[in-house]
Amino acid sequence: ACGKAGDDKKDSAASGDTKSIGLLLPENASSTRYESFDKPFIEAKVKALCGDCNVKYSNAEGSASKQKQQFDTLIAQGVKVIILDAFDATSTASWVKEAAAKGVKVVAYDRLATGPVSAYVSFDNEKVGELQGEALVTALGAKAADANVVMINGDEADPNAAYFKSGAKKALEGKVKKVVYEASGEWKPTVAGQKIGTAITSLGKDGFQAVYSANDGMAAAIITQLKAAGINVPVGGQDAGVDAIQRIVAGDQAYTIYKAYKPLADSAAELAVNLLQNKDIKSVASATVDSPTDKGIPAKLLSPKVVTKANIQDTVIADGLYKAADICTADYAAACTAAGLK
Amino acid sequence: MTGAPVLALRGVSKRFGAVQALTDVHLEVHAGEVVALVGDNGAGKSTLVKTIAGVHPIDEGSIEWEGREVRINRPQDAQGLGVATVYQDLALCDNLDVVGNLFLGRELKKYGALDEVAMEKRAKELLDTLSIRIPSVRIPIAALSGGQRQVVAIARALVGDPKIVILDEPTAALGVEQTAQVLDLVERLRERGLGVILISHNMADVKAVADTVAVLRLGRNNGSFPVAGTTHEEIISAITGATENAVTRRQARIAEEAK
Amino acid sequence: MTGAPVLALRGVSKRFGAVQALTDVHLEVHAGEVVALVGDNGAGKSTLVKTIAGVHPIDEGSIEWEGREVRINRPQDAQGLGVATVYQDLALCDNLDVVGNLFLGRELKKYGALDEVAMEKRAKELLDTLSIRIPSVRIPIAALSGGQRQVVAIARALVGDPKIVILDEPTAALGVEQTAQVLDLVERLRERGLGVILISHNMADVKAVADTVAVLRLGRNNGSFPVAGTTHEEIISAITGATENAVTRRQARIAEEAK
Amino acid sequence: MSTNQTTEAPAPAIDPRLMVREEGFAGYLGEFKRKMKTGELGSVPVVLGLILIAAIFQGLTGDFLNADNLTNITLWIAGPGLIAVGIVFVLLLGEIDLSLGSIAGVSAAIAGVLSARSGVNEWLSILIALAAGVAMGALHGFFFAKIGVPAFVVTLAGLLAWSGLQQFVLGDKGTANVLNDGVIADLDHYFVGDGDIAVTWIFALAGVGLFLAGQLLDRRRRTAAGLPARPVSEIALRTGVIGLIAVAAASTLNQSQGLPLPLVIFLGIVVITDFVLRRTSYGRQIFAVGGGIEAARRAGINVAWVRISVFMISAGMAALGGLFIMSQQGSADKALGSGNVLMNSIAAAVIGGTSLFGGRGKTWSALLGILVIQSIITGLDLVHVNQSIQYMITGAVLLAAVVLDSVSRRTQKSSGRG
Amino acid sequence: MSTNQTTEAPAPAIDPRLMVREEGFAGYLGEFKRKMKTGELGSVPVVLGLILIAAIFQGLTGDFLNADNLTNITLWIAGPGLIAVGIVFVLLLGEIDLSLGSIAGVSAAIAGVLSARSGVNEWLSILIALAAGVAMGALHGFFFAKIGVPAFVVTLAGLLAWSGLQQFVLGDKGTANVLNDGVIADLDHYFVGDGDIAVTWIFALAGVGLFLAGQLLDRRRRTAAGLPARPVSEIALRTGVIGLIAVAAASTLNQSQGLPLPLVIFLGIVVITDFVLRRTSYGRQIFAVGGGIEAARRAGINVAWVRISVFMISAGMAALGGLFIMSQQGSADKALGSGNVLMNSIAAAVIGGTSLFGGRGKTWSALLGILVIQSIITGLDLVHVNQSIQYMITGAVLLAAVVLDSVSRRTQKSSGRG
Ligand SMILES: Nc1ncnc2c1ncn2[C@@H]1O[C@H](COP(=O)(O)OP(=O)(O)OP(=O)(O)O)[C@@H](O)[C@H]1O
Ligand SMILES: Nc1ncnc2c1ncn2[C@@H]1O[C@H](COP(=O)(O)OP(=O)(O)OP(=O)(O)O)[C@@H](O)[C@H]1O
Ligand SMILES: O[C@@H]1[C@@H](O)[C@H](O)OC[C@H]1O
Ligand SMILES: [Mg+2]
Ligand SMILES: [Mg+2]
Repeated sequence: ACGKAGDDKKDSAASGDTKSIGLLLPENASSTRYESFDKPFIEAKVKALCGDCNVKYSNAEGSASKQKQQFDTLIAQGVKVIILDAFDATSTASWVKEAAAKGVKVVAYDRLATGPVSAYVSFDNEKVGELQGEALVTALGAKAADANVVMINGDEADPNAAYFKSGAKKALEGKVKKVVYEASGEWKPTVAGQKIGTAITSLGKDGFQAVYSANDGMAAAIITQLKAAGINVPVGGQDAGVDAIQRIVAGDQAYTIYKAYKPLADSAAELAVNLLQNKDIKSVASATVDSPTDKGIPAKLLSPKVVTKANIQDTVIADGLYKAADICTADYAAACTAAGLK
Repeated sequence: MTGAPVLALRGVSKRFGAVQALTDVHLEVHAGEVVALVGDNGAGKSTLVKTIAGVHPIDEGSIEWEGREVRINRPQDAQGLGVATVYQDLALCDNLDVVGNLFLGRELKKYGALDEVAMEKRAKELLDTLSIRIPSVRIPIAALSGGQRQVVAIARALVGDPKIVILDEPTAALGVEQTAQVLDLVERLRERGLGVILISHNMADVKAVADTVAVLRLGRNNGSFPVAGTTHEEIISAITGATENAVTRRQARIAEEAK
Repeated sequence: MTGAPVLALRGVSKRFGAVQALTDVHLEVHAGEVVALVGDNGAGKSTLVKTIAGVHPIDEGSIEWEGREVRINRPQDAQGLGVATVYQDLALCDNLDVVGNLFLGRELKKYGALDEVAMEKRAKELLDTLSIRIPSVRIPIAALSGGQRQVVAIARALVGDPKIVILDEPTAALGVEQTAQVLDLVERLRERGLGVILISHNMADVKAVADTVAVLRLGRNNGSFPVAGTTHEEIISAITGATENAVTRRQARIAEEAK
Repeated sequence: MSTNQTTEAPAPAIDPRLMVREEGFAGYLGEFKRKMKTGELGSVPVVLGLILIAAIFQGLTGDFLNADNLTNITLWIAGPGLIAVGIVFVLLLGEIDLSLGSIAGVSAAIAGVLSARSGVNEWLSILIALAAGVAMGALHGFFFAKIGVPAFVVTLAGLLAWSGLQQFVLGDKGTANVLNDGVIADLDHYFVGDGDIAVTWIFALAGVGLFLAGQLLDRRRRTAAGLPARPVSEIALRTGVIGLIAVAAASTLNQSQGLPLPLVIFLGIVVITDFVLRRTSYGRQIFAVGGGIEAARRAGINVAWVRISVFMISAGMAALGGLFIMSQQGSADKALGSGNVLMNSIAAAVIGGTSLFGGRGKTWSALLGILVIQSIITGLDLVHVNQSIQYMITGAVLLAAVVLDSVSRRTQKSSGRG
Repeated sequence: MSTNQTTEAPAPAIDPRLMVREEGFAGYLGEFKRKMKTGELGSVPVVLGLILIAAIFQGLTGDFLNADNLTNITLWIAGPGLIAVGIVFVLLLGEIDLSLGSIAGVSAAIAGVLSARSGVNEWLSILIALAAGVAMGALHGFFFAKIGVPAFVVTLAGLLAWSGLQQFVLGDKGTANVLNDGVIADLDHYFVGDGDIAVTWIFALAGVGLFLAGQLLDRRRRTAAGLPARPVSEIALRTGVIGLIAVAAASTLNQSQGLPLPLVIFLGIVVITDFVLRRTSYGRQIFAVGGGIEAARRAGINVAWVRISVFMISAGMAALGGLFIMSQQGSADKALGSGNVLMNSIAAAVIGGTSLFGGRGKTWSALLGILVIQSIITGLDLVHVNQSIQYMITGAVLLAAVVLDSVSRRTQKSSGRG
């Protein structure tokens, strides 16, 4: 043999970029959170911590294969720290290992990526489901024990959907009478709307007393269909989209789950900058978690919150997620005044 | 022929990729004149017709219409001038029925909507004059026999009000009776003062109805003759480019064998 | 003719939707015999050819091959028996070049791969015997003139080793020279002991090469004549179904005018 | 060889080979049987398929034929059905438009953002959304017809670009709610005459009456012109069948909430577009271009304009369809129009009998096809099995629905001419 | 009217209207110029487009032409590129196969579940996965060719059913990981000769040598048979261009990790399928069926078998492509093969120059087209702009890449015959 490939590689920019942080988010169609909150918050915090650092962002659009390409592209660009919200957390073991071999550090974000990640920041997705279930029980109040519930779950192709479902079931078990109808809304509002329409057909208008919707987008369609059929039962979602807050203000939707994106994003940015500058991370990620492949990963775990009409002011508005004006458009002005939002 | 020609081609050339299909071709057609355009297979007759009809714009040369130079870039241009063309490949829409094809682009209407009844009636009349029998004028073109399709294409050219009618081998697929009808038709067109360009490989038909014969050979003019006073043989040797050819050889051999 | 016919149709009928295209048709072809199949436009000639070639299976009746009854449901069946057909609509693949079309389904090979050089050489030879000039045998069929296409279709029928050759209006688009070559070809085929079915509207050609003339009229047999001893007029009146028709009328009128 | 020859009288006016149908009802039946054998049944197999699907799901769940469910189905077909109408136009040209889902999404996004966030008048918002859709279609048409880029690629580029635009328009906030009780909300929720049962009956009977009048008028004109015309018995039979369907539909709808606005609009558009395609020069031109571009061009048709306008129509229909989907789901979001929306609409057009290869089809096929598809989807939802199993069954049923049609068309396969 | 007539000598053997190219290099240049004008440039516009894309992204980011990035691109094109090769076969028939993404997904799911969860030997798992893919293709082919259901509908049903099957096979656990250092892992990660730079050079030079030998041999046979042959100068030029590309590619790859296995396999399959299509009877039959089904049928071709086999090939390629995608992402998940995978592959085939209407194309277009698409995707990933803007840019660049080709083809538009 006359030599190994890459032997004569010059020390180009590609072999070390100390000013860039990679950010990989999983999708952008089924939820508005990623590009509305996660990305801008992280960018802002990185800027604040390190003035001449920049964030190189890509979105995988729901494809593990695309995300792997974006991951490798960042490495080819010389990025040394990557914040990774894995589309499919179970498939990342080999990616992270390869990256580690090249001296690239990975912060697992939101979903716990497998492989030797340097740190993890997240909400507990099972916990999200539990909160959803509990909030639904609360919304039902005294009627809970006799209530039949319809569940419109997320897409079976999304691993998170299974956590939400099992968490919610855990919370509903024993507190409500029965889950009488269960279907996948595929994270698509139109599909969810039609599922609820057929649920009404097969159960009858009085056949159920509450609807669990795995997220807000689907809840919008479900509520539309219920209204058209003249049914008024509690419906809840997750993501705290502005449209969902509006529906909560108007009394159409019972609750949503607010994952406090800002603290989440801030912690991730801090971890990434510290890793980049070879500073300590234990101060930020004081807990530890185990993934299927690795043990004792430094972690920071945040709790999601339930948002109802009662605490809109104290959560999403207080956190600066929305201004009251965003929520109180002409169509909702009256309801806003009634709810006391400002 | 007196007066300016209705149509005149001056030095027309046309190339397809690496093939020079027409080189410096001249042609004149007067009102009330039947010009037969003859030539061997691949001589460029259909290509010439298509340049006049606007299917292929010419590369070089010019086209004059009633003495004025015109540009014919699209079929609409030719139709606007008053050129009606029956193509060798017929160019009918297989999915439309006979009536639909006959009136395509010139539909009869009533209150803005298609007047199917009037069109169907007129279609039957047109086809009757060409003595063709078609099972139904509501049958799609794809279901017709070769000759039936050809007659539909010819009838199409009569639906407007053209000044020049171009017929590219109109009787190729026709039976004896239908051929006779088409020759009659050509004569009627001449009597109405129209110019006619008739392409045919059948010398008997050419001699029967044409006034002038223009010969193309390998994409170039190879003579133009008044029909009266020119023999079969003269025309054929202009077409084949030789007095000794397969036709004469065949005739000689048959004469030989008959002995 | 002596001996059993190579091909015999017995009481064949064929229907398309609401159109009864063939009714109870009989036809026999012997080895070394040229049968001319004539009839008006839409008489059912091409339909009959297609039933023999396996394009449309027959609805009723039977087909006999060398005395045995056979079923012809697909073109492969007919080809397997030894029927080569030149269709009126040519049926060439527009996207393939001349060589590709000539050898389609019967490619020449070398070590399992196509032998393009051998095919190209053979293609040139075949086309030369039919005295057609084509700019290049590597040009796609879509770029050929009407006559050039027709010659390619005829040449196709000669690749292979058929017992019966069917030619549906083979000379319709051909020039005088090429027509003569095709008639020569038909005679050569007869000499080699093949049966030939020739469809034509040209009575002169029919009389020149056919042994027998079979007439179809409106989808039914309307007579079968030995060529020798039958006049033009007799055949034409069998075709048109009347002694008084457009052809005779036209002739009469021209005679009248000539006076 | 024998020499026998028949000399006949001069040609009769009607071709003797054309099998003329017997007069009266018996003839009608005979013709039907023949068509059944040779596979010229038109929409009959699809309708049979639809009946079969309904019967199966009714048997499995007992809920399928319930008036509320059927009303739901009529509500849900409007959006994808309108997109399918647009698809029919494009398919008639022998082309495809992959961008229609995205255009539906952009249109909804524009209408939603303008009306709900910027406070623009709702009618004006709708108008702007539709105009934007038509403009996108014009752009596709331009690149296709004038520059010569294959429609597949142009509209694939559109699919991507417009879905980017959709996200851009919706912006950070992501989703725009439909205004409460506004025009867009009504698209899905309003019942004509506020559910008055008389309105439904008037619509149904007027429709049947108009059909009958049209048929009789046509018959009179044809007879007057000496052309063969439909026998009265056949007209009676056809009117009877249509009348039956109309009465059944009306009484079912009235058992639920009355006559849904989306159904009226969708049916109205199908009727109008059907008229345009079959009874105007423009429609004839579309068929001609789809049947053979070169023949159409030589006939002097402005092929480029026909193509551009068809892409404008398809995009306009998609934009309108997007508004119906938006109304149905109560919001315009980033996912609206993505996923299976486009495929379902194309499948609807094809199942209904429109050819993918141009020149054959009608807008009624959009209605029939989308009914088949929505019935499968809704039926499976009623059965509510696992999502993965549902996918498999949907695939199988879709195939089965078309197999019936394909088998009946088999014998009819054309085999070239000559 | 004048009477002038030329009598010529008997017909010469070569048609005088065919413009014969001048001998030597000058003639080659002249021919090139003429082709440039009349738009017969073949792949040249696409290659130019590719160069343009590379130049733009290199200018924007400075990283595009970096050896690691180019190596990455060669790794990533294998999966969708193989699917695109299958698409080319289907497009040659003038048909479409919508199921290929799902088939890639099922194949990966089967291989993953068998090898990682059930402990089946990895080679056997791969074999079973591929066989399953081919079987699904055979099923599609059967319904299309024998029952007569339009391919669009059959494969749409397949798209749904097989993606249901994929989810079903993966089950509740959802994702199956690729075995560490196994065969499937190697599909993406192995570098031939473990990154020995000599191996890359040997491959590159052997390829160029074989090309040159083939050209010279062909020339000899043609000259011997008295047929026109390519001049030596032209052969030299072509070999030179190909040699240049090969050398550039080899040295770039060696700057990174050497010769990637996926590139070798993908190129190998393109070469083999190209041979099958252009140099075997079977390939000729595919073109014939795609160019005119009736003419093919009358030529005695077994049309049904050609159709079925083509759907088997496309499904087999997709199954193989699925394994490459699986290797690349490190797992088989429920979303593998969904989303844009199919559209990208179809677009690749079309951008590369394969016609959507049948009878025109080659498998090299899959390679060229997927290079264009992956370059756009990777380039935009390097630029890191907003998602919605990325969509719009992708659409625009896709369109631009094809506009170049379409404009150059414009003058060449055929206009019927006769
Ligand atoms: N679209 C085209 N592309 C390339 N070459 C063409 C095209 N159309 C015609 N040609 C060539 O131009 C020449 C003239 O063809 P044309 O059809 O005009 O002949 P023609 O005189 O009508 O012959 P025929 O009597 O056989 O119909 C032929 O050699 C043909 O191959
Ligand atoms: N596929 C088809 N569908 C319906 N009718 C058809 C079909 N093919 C042929 N016909 C009808 O059958 C009759 C016979 O047609 P055919 O093509 O056999 O006539 P032909 O004798 O070859 O006439 P020509 O001399 O004009 O070629 C015609 O009336 C034609 O309309
Ligand atoms: O926030 C949710 C996300 O976690 C899930 O994966 O996709 C749907 C979203 O609503
Ligand atoms: Mg011609
Ligand atoms: Mg015929």
